[in-house]
Amino acid sequence: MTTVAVKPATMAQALTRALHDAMAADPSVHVMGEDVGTLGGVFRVTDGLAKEFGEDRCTDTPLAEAGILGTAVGMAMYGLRPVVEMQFDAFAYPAFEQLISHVSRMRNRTHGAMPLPITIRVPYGGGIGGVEHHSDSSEAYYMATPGLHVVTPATVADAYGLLRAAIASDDPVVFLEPKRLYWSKDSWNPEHPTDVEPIGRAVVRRPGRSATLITYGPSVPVCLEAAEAARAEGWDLEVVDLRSLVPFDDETVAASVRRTGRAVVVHESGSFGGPGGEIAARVTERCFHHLEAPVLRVAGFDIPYPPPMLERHHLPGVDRILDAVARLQWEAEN
Amino acid sequence: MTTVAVKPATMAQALTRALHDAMAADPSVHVMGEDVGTLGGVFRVTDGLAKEFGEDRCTDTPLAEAGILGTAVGMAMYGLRPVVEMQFDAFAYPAFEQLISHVSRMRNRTHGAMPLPITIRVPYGGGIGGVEHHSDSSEAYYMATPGLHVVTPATVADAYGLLRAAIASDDPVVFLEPKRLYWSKDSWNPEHPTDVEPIGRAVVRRPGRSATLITYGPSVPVCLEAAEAARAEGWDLEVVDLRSLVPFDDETVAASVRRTGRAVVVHESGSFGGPGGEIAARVTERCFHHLEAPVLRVAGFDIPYPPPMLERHHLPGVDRILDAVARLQWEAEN
Amino acid sequence: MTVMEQRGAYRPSPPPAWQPRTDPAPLLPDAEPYRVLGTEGAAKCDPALLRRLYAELVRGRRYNAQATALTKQGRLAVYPSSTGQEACEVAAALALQEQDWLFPSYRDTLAAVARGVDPVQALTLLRGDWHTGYDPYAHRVAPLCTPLATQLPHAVGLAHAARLKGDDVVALAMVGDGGTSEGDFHEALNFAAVWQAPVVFLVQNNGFAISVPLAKQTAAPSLAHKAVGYGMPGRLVDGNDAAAVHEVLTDAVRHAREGGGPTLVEAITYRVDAHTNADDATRYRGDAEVDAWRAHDPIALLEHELTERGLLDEDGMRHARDAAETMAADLRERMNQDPVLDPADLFAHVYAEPTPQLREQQALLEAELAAEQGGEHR
Amino acid sequence: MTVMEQRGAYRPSPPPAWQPRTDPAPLLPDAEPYRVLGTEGAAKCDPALLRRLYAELVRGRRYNAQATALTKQGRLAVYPSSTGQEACEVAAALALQEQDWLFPSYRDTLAAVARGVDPVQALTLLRGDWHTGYDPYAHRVAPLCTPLATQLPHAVGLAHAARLKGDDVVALAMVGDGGTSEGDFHEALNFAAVWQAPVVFLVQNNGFAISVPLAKQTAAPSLAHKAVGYGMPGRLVDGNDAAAVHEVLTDAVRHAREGGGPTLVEAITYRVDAHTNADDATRYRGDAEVDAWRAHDPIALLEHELTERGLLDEDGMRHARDAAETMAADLRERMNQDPVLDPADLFAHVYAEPTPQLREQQALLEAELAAEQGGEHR
Ligand SMILES: Cc1ncc(C[n+]2csc(CCOP(=O)(O)OP(=O)(O)O)c2C)c(N)n1
Ligand SMILES: Cc1ncc(C[n+]2csc(CCOP(=O)(O)OP(=O)(O)O)c2C)c(N)n1
Ligand SMILES: [Mg+2]
Ligand SMILES: [Mg+2]
Repeated sequence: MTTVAVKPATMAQALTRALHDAMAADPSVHVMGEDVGTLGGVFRVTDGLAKEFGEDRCTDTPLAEAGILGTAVGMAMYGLRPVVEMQFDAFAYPAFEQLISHVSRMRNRTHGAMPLPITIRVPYGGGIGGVEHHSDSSEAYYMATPGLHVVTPATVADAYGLLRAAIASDDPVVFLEPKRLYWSKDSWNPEHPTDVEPIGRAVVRRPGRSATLITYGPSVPVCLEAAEAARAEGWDLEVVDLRSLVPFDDETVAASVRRTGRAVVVHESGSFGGPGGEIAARVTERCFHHLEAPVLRVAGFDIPYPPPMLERHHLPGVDRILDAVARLQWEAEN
Repeated sequence: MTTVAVKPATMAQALTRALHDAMAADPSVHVMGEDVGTLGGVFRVTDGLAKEFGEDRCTDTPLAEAGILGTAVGMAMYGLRPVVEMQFDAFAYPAFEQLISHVSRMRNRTHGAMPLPITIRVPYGGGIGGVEHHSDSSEAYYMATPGLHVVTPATVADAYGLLRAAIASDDPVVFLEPKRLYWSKDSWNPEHPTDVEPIGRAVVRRPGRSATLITYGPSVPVCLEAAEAARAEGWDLEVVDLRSLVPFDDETVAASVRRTGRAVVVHESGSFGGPGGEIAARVTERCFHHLEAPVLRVAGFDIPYPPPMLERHHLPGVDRILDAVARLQWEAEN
Repeated sequence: MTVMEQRGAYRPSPPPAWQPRTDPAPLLPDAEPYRVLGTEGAAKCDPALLRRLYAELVRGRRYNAQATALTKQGRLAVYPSSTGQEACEVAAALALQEQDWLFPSYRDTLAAVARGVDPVQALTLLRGDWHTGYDPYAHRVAPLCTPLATQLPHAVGLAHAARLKGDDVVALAMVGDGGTSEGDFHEALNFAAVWQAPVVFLVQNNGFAISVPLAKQTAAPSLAHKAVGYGMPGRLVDGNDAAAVHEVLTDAVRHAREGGGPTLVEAITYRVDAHTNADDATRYRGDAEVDAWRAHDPIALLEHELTERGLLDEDGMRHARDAAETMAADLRERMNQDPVLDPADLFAHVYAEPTPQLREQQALLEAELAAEQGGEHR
Repeated sequence: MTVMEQRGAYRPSPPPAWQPRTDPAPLLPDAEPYRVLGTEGAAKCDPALLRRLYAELVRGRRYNAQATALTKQGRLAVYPSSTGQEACEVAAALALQEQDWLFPSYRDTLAAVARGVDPVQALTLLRGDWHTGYDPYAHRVAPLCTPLATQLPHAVGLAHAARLKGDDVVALAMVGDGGTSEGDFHEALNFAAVWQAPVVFLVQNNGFAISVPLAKQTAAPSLAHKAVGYGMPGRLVDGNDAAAVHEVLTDAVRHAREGGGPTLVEAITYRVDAHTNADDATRYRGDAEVDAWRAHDPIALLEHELTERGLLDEDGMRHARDAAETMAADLRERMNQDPVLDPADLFAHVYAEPTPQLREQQALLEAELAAEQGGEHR
């Protein structure tokens, strides 16, 4: 490989590398979306791909998200593996009919005859000072749509591994890229990229004994920070990074909560009808007699994503997480 | 009134009456959608309205759901109160960008200057032998979208009262009409229609002491049936009809569960990422120390809605509800 | 750059980059729908083709009648009949070659059958034992598509993919007059033209979208006039003239195959039956209009031509009818057998591998069914 | 109806219901973009109007420059400049009457300002203290719209509502060349034509959608050719010729006001700056192209005309520049003040009344802020 940077260290670079390696390994992989070609995408994740693989493999489409996903469906019907970029979270909404009525169901509708190996990359979440419609956390919509896998990396290595796995999957995968982690760096070595991560496995990012923080994507670093800060209060927090929302790794999550007896779910998405409700409910179903306190949720407020100057109030931060941990009925301990 | 039937007894007729009365009371109420005019809608809910109020007040639109909702936004901006019909649940998906990016947010985006009093009627759910894309339970999407009210009647009287309230609301309301209850009958008297129900209040449909069934819309009659059947097993089940998913009536629900100590959430919508997770989580947050068992969920499977001949396996029925009640750790009782 | 820097730089001339990107004239449809039958052009038609079309129309009409009868007997949940539109249905299937793809809408069961899909499997959706009843790859027929116009971008993507792979494949996608109002129609046609994808769009303008007449659907001179806005040719054809529809579609398919890009064809036809058996068409249209169209029946039109020219006699007609009756009898018989259902199918095709969550749910259902069988259940 | 019943019923004639619904010819755009400046038509322009346009263009250019400078100083998060497109921005605002409505896209801050929106409030979205910074009802300017083309159906609905109420209101909606590819563009134009709503669509074809050039966006002869497919007139205009854009829009607005229905106007212009300050345009286009367009600058074009005809002298120019500088100084000063923010606003405008859930969340935030203030927090 010549045109793609050889020293990726940010998440964005790992994603580029994953796309590159997938395209090099399999000629049926096609990247498509708005500005993904010459420009390399507004986040530069597809940088260099059009140059290396040609515009037929990395295509600037007309500006129409339903059309992008809809034509990707047809391409997948014909044996290609389209990797679609939705430029921002909120701009995936025009494609929701295609997503819900076709992408998620084609295999099912055709009794297994017509699987759709489509990867839909969606930069999501806030914390980047974006104007309205550029910071939505839309994972609840995807989670509520059977037939989709929903995956989101929190580390540079996972960005590579999970994206490779998504593209290799014979099912449609919504691949949620935390925008504010695009420029997060890691000592990940591009020359020996991690093995492809299987989809569906959560991972304990930090072991702990007092309580479990269940989280994913952009909130993982925040939870790790909170766990560090919690030591001062005498809490030893475990942090579980879900990585995959669908399928959900009940085993890893429940094992952690059974161990700690307390849990807080943390995400940026709104609370009401958001992922946290599902997670809290299933953890409670499985760990009821191990729980010292109800599973709490720290999430974005149930409001449209705020303007940049107010977003810090909205985003779950270290203090709000620790406040929730403090509400986990520690009195019962004594 | 002359053209609208004077003896409504089915839910569909109560809805027609509500539309009629709202249009008669307020000239700014406009009904619009596919086939709502001359035909009176595929479920005949708008029957007679075009004839009585003219085609400008009850309008057959071109076949384009984003266009319908998008133009309704503009009409609401100008002071009208559009009541939009989406012909079936799955055909609301093309309008999701308008719904999420504008309808739910316009008041917020404009700092309160531009409220949108739009009612979006969505016939939803299964059990009617519909072909694919005609039986979706899409409430999870609406619940996860801040700025929308989400309402669904289970009785003939509520159909009237809640629809009047929805149309009178200065906020956008997604009004979910359970398709298979359209022809359910009740002794409701159209000449003295119930007072307008306030939005946001749940109601105890059947008092009981053993456990609470929390439900809404099409599953309310099923739960009432299950509660009757449960008497044979020695369980006295309380049934709470939520009526409004947003705002959520925490008070009524939590009061019931605190009383009974056990709860099952019942709905047709898929389980994973569906309304039940949210409901179970918030009930648990509020009633943790009153709970003898985790809040369980009986829901549709996490699959695309099945074809007619298989739907009976998918829909939560009396047996599946009673099985869940049986799993509520009654041993603890003794 | 300030205003001052600009001074003197001005030369009055058209904006630098602008020129019409294509000549619009050849993209515009003719003023009248193209017709063959009853015109001089009919003489040029291949008699074998006309006879083939005739046999298929007769079979198609019989299929529609039989399927409608099956709804009355409760064997089908619903049937959106294409009676009166058989010329479009049949011509769409026949205009394609073996390796090509058909993208039918929910009304186009007949086109799928004419392309070779088993008549019973084509009705699976409407009987309700599964969604798509046939393997789309067997005859290269995409699933009958209910969400209107959503299959059009699929056709474009498939045709584009085939072209990228160097395969000789054309896709033909069918949509109704109502479906042209959807955003997906617009986006599909635009992608097709920009990519010069080998795809043909056939709009069956049958006058209605359920109860909504064309005049409430569009103000355009014709639906074919939409083509120029995408930079593709628009063609207008009498949709009840099987020879004309076949010729126009065959030309468009050839044009696409030769790298000429997409074409939009509007076929003027009429939905003679109600929207479906569940619909009451008297609510929104009068008999006179229907009768006028019945007088322009596609089968009668072709039959007239064939008999006038001595290409069809009573024997030939009987032969076509007999073949249709044989098909209908077979369809009846097979549709009267209850389909065998397996509840495990509910979970088998959601993902390549069921998720752990689905396995749990499947186990729950299996336990319930076992209890039911054992009579243990409440 | 069986085949037999059909026999003999056939009369060869066109399908009963068909006739072209409108004459397409008058709906097609001219072959060349309409121009006024530098042509004989210029002489017919009202000098006062031309001077007004000139002053607004100069002010607009200055506004773009100032806003871009404010991004460099960190006072704005981002600014999508309309430098080079000021003729469209200004003419759109000036073509409307007091009671009319403007529906700008995210790039059209300038049109909003030209219509009377406070220059600072118009930048609220891009500064980030709130979304829409002005009351849309104050000047009848809808919120600057980021999701592309989604405001077009709003314009149609508003215009339609006004007409139903018997009010004399026209809506003018702005969209980019890229935005025409969205389904919402299609649906909006179709609704407008079917309803004969008093609305004017102005497409600013500035050659690019971020990095994507027009050739990858459409294969149409021109974007104005899309109009005929909806049954409305399409007009093509030199978007850098302020007099021409103003005339074409004014005609279209009058046409709409008089009940003639919608018009689609394509203005050929060019995005001289990068997409936003965050964009690097050198990645996808060369200097030559940009320079060619700079030579056709809208201000220079008009200035040339005015000076040639003795309608503008150095004094007049200085006057325009001074007014622009005054506006810029005021903008700078006010933008350099930190906006006052109230976190309670987060909850105040989600619903008419906050839900119980929102009240809880607001209380949580208030407690946190109180703790922060008191220094109690971690
Ligand atoms: C997206 C979507 N919206 C609404 C419907 C409901 N619906 C089914 S058929 C139909 C009318 C279709 O009219 P047309 O496109 O002209 O096809 P025709 O029925 O005449 O064949 C409608 C509104 C649907 N299937 N899909
Ligand atoms: C629905 C939607 N998709 C994608 C975007 C991201 N986006 C912002 S501007 C832009 C390009 C717009 O091009 P055009 O319509 O030509 O307007 P211009 O920027 O040239 O004024 C894109 C893709 C968006 N804002 N909305
Ligand atoms: Mg039709
Ligand atoms: Mg542009």
